[in-house]
Amino acid sequence: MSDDNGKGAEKDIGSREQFEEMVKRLELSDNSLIGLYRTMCTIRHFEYMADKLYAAGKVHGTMHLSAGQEAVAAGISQAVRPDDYLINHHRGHGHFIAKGADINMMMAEFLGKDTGYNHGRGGSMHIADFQSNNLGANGIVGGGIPQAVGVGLALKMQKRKEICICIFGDGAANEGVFHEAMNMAALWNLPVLYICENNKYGMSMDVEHAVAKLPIAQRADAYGIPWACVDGNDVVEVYEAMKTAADHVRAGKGPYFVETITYRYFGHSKSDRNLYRSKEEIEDWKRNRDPIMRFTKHLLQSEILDEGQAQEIDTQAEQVIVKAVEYAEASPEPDISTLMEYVYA
Amino acid sequence: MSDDNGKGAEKDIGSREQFEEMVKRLELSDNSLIGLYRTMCTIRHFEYMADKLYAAGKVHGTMHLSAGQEAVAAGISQAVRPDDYLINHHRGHGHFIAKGADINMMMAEFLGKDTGYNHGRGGSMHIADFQSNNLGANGIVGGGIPQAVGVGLALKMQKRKEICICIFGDGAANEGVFHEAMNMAALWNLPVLYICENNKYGMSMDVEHAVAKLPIAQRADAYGIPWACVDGNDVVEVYEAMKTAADHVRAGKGPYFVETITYRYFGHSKSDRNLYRSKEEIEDWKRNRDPIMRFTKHLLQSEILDEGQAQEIDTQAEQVIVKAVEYAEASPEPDISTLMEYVYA
Amino acid sequence: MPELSYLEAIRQALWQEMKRDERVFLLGEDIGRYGGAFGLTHGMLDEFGEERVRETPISEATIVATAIGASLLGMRPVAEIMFMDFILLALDQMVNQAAKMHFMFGGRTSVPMVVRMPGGSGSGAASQHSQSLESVLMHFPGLIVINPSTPYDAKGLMLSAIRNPNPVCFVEHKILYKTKGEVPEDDYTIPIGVAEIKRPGRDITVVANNIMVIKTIHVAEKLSKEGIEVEVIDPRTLLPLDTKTIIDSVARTGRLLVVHEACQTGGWAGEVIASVVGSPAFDYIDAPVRRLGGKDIPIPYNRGLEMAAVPQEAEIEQEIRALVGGKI
Amino acid sequence: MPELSYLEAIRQALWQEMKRDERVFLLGEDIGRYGGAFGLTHGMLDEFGEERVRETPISEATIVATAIGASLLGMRPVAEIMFMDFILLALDQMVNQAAKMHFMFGGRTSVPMVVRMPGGSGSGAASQHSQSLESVLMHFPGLIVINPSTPYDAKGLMLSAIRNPNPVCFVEHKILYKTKGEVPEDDYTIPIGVAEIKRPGRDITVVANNIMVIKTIHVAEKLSKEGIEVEVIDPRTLLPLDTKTIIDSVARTGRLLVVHEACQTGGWAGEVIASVVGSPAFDYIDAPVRRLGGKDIPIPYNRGLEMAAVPQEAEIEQEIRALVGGKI
Ligand SMILES: Cc1ncc(C[n+]2csc(CCOP(=O)(O)OP(=O)(O)O)c2C)c(N)n1
Ligand SMILES: Cc1ncc(C[n+]2csc(CCOP(=O)(O)OP(=O)(O)O)c2C)c(N)n1
Ligand SMILES: [Mg+2]
Ligand SMILES: [Mg+2]
Repeated sequence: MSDDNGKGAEKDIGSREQFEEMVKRLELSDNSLIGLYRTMCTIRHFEYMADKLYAAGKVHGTMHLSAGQEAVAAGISQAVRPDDYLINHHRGHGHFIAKGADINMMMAEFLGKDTGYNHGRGGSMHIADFQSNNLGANGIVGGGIPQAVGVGLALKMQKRKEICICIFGDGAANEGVFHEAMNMAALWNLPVLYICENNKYGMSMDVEHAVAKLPIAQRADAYGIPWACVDGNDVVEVYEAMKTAADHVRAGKGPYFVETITYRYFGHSKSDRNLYRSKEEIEDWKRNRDPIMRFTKHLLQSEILDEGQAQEIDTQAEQVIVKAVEYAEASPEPDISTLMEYVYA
Repeated sequence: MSDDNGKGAEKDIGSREQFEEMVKRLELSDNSLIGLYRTMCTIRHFEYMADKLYAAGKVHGTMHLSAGQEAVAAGISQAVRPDDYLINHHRGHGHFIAKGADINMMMAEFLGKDTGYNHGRGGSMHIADFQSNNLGANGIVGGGIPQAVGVGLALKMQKRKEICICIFGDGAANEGVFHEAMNMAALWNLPVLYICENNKYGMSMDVEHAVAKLPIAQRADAYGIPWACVDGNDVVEVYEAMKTAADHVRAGKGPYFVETITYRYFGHSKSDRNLYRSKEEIEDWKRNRDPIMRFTKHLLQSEILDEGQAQEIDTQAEQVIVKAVEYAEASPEPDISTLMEYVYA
Repeated sequence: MPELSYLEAIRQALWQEMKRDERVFLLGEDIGRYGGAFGLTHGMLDEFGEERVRETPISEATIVATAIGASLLGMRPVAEIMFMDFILLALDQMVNQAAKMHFMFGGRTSVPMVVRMPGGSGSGAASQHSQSLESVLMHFPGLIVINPSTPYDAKGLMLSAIRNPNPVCFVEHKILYKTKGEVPEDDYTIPIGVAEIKRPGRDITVVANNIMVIKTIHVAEKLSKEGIEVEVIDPRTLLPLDTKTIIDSVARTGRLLVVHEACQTGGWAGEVIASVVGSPAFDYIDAPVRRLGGKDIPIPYNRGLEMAAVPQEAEIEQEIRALVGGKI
Repeated sequence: MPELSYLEAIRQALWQEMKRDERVFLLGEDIGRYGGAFGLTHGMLDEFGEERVRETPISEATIVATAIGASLLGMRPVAEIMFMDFILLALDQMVNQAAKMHFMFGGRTSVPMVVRMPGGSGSGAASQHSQSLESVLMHFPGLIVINPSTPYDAKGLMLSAIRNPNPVCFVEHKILYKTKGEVPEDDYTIPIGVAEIKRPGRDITVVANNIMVIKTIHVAEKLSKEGIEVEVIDPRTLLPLDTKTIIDSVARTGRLLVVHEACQTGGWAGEVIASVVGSPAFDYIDAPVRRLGGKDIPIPYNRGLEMAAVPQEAEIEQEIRALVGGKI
């Protein structure tokens, strides 16, 4: 784990009793909890590795890292079913890992290799895995929000049990399609779970300067859509909110909107100099609110894991990422002779 | 006046006392009241004449008539100042007349003549009169809503006293730009009065099937914008709401949103067969809720006008329209040699 | 063979395909009771119900996005954009999303959807309701752009469009809706990407789309009486464009004129001309290669101006005469 | 003369014009503290304040609409669309509104505004962040489309753009941002609608835009050593397009190649070619008239594929050699 673990967060995380009561109420087994932990570790390692690869000059394009936001991704995927559909946004690595994407293929795509999910055509911003109903990331902010209406509509017309999870950022909620989509999803009572991952900033604009009234989730009221706004750095709280929401949606009661408050550690993308936020703010989130650190404390406190076990899981997660890099680096580039492929189906 | 006046509306219009109390509270002089009446009569005659000209094959293009909605146009323009800016939508004749547009130039434009406001380039759907800060109608549903943000911004940057009035329909409120504009107008505290003229239908889709949660005006809550939803067929009620709203906006307190419930008598546009609504519904609105009929009753009851005077004003209004048709018909077509003009300024 | 209007032919294609394939459904504004702004879907609500003739709020971007999302799950949506001009509200979804998904996702998904959109001037609807935007759409690989000129083609191409696994822009012309022609009752398709020689001729090749095909054929019939034989080619699909048929024709006739209603500057005539003069057919060309597009102005409201803004038969005739007569 | 980068030259133009004319203001996403995605507006927030360097939510359609509304009241907004690809979200406002207002309203108003938008591939940003959409924009009368290739032109054209009473699409190229060139400190303008012969030559005319001008000049310098003299023309503004300079050149050289990064099909090369071969210059042309555009695919992420998707110097050289050598 990164070395910003374990300092001065006592006040925030709540007592052992509260945690155990919550876990019991939510019927979260030890296995599930350990799974959440493992997922978060894997995401964190993926993102730090991505940053390292970038710094080493091995990445041609851009990337949007989600370190700091791992609890959202993990909490969601624990609360929904593997065959539920996912429509994601540009900052998508974490959600894809949590949904069970093949890390090797993700890393290969990140390095633009032919063995990547998109045969090197997409890169970080367009990873998708149709076999697991992961409909992909989107480079257009907000672009997926209205597409989820179509996925929800198809699920309804096909009388299926799956639901559609649609994830986007705080900045995306200001695009016009947000409004059109909320209205139509509500009108047609579609099985769509909308999740706004509010990490406090768009590229550089803080949410207070971009959104006229907070929380963002209250906008759901305008369409009669139920909503919640939760601490996105508390994986169990995220899980609980997502479970409630997903159950509602799956029961045919129409869309639901959950906002998760979280924070990204890296800059917006490769070229960010972080001029718009203070070092202190970043440090505060890392030291006092880190989702992995908080959850680890609970797992240790409640004796679900001991330090050695926690360390081992983390090490295993790191190994998965290291192996993925080896796989990706050993993979071939797409052959230039295939340049004109995949334009038409 | 059209012959659907004066039947069976007793129950709706309220007592003489109530009316007089309201008028007094609002400091509406007899002259103002008579002005409102005259404006409504003029609009009604314009619209019936437009329909007649269309039926006679004298109109080449399309048109969107506002007969039945006159109280909204009249009420707004009484509540704002002549130099306030107006951004309008496709069903705009009434608002333009109320804002004081030259009826001759309007009619000439309607007939595509060179003497029209747009030199025959625009037609019914694009009438504008920049000299009176009337920034025009728009053929793109919702197209003007975000432009009002720019007008409001300019007014604010230029430290001016005028405000921007932006009118659109119930259907337009479902376009994405509605959301973007509300958010930005609220964020920047702009002097924009947004007015949704809810006439119950888009082209054919009734508002219950198009809007997830009613009233439409409640959507303003999502942006922290104050709002009201009023009877758009009661000109004094419209005036009151608009006055409150305009005063708020002019005081620098930011945008305001007013929805007016009203009804159009004619079909959506020239090709409408009214299959989506019943004859009875149309008749009910005409007989029992007509804005001119209701207001006339009050004026007579409160002895602001007698029958003869009311009739005379109506006849004068009709004459204005008849003269405008004469003017327009006598006007030249644009010269074909000017075809390539006005593309670049 | 039964006579149907262009509008009826498209309706028949939609109707028959909805009967045949339950994955097909319609969505758009006012397509139910109203039957769409031009009445094209009239009667379909009663036949297929609200689920499959799905009326939407006025939200063009989300109409197209809904079609995308549904197609990713195996549906076959046919969306209507009431006037082609409004596709500009949905171009991010059409171009940044639908057109690129198959490629961007490495061929692992596809987006089988059709977006119908009537374009063109002639109805007095002015600048925002009269554009011909097909030239814009054909600039985007991944899209298919279909643009029929006759009822027969309209039906056969619509059936091909719905069955095609790619996103299709199906561009109709509002003034053609009432034109009649023979249309077989049965199921037939017209291949995408194949032009048709609507009229053979030896003296000049004229390539035209939608309503300009009809106008050019009129002119060709007139000129034929004087012994000038005009070959009229209708690309039918603009993307992919059947350049071979065009180039072969020009190699025979030695002269080329391209006619379209879209604004001339940046219009698709440039594409045709560049394809021809960049090919070996260049050696066979006897005269300047010309185009006659719409005037470079927004479409005006006034009837006389509106007519003057787009090519009319007299101008087409004049251009052909000048080219054939060696006067250009 | 001081050396500035293309990016700095544009910043200097904005800066100087904001000093000179208080009606000018900037609006767009992340243009304040962040300085815009490419740092172009860096430092301007501190100099001009939040009012005139106005950061917006992520709402492209309303960014353009806000510019329209403000310009109607006499302001001179300069909006930034972070990547040109996103103009597709705002094309209704750009095309159905801004481009048509002067005409549709009978000449009684005007819309003096500039929308800056960096396009082009080369940064590994993949299909939705790498397009060259200038060919689309030039199809709309009422718009002005500017597309500079050098720092000098960028500054002079930006000053012209802001002072022009019409809506201007100012198309930048993200890979050019770092290229350097001499840029006078003082106020100068470059006329809109005037092409420049960047390099004279007798053997062939090559018309290219933005980054392709730079690549073509490299190739021309190389070929010059072998005695092949390439005339390189940079239209600088695509709409209005200076066809006269191009036609005059082709009449001299007898050969034409058009090079652009935008997808070849439907790209603006067609416009240039149609203008030339429809003119009397046709008689002077000795060889097929060719174009070299981007491949008809979305821009791929992988570096090798991305490079292969757009014209590189080797291909430009090859095309020129073939045309001059009579091999096409
Ligand atoms: C339509 C569009 N506008 C702008 C951008 C540039 N951009 C990419 S990410 C981003 C910020 C998005 O913020 P948010 O939705 O909060 O997601 P986050 O990056 O914070 O996860 C911006 C402005 C884009 N990709 N697409
Ligand atoms: C963007 C766009 N979509 C669709 C249309 C076609 N259209 C014109 S008016 C209209 C209905 C508008 O309804 P509403 O906003 O309620 O105004 P009303 O006509 O009822 O006054 C429609 C769908 C259009 N002109 N522009
Ligand atoms: Mg964010
Ligand atoms: Mg309405």
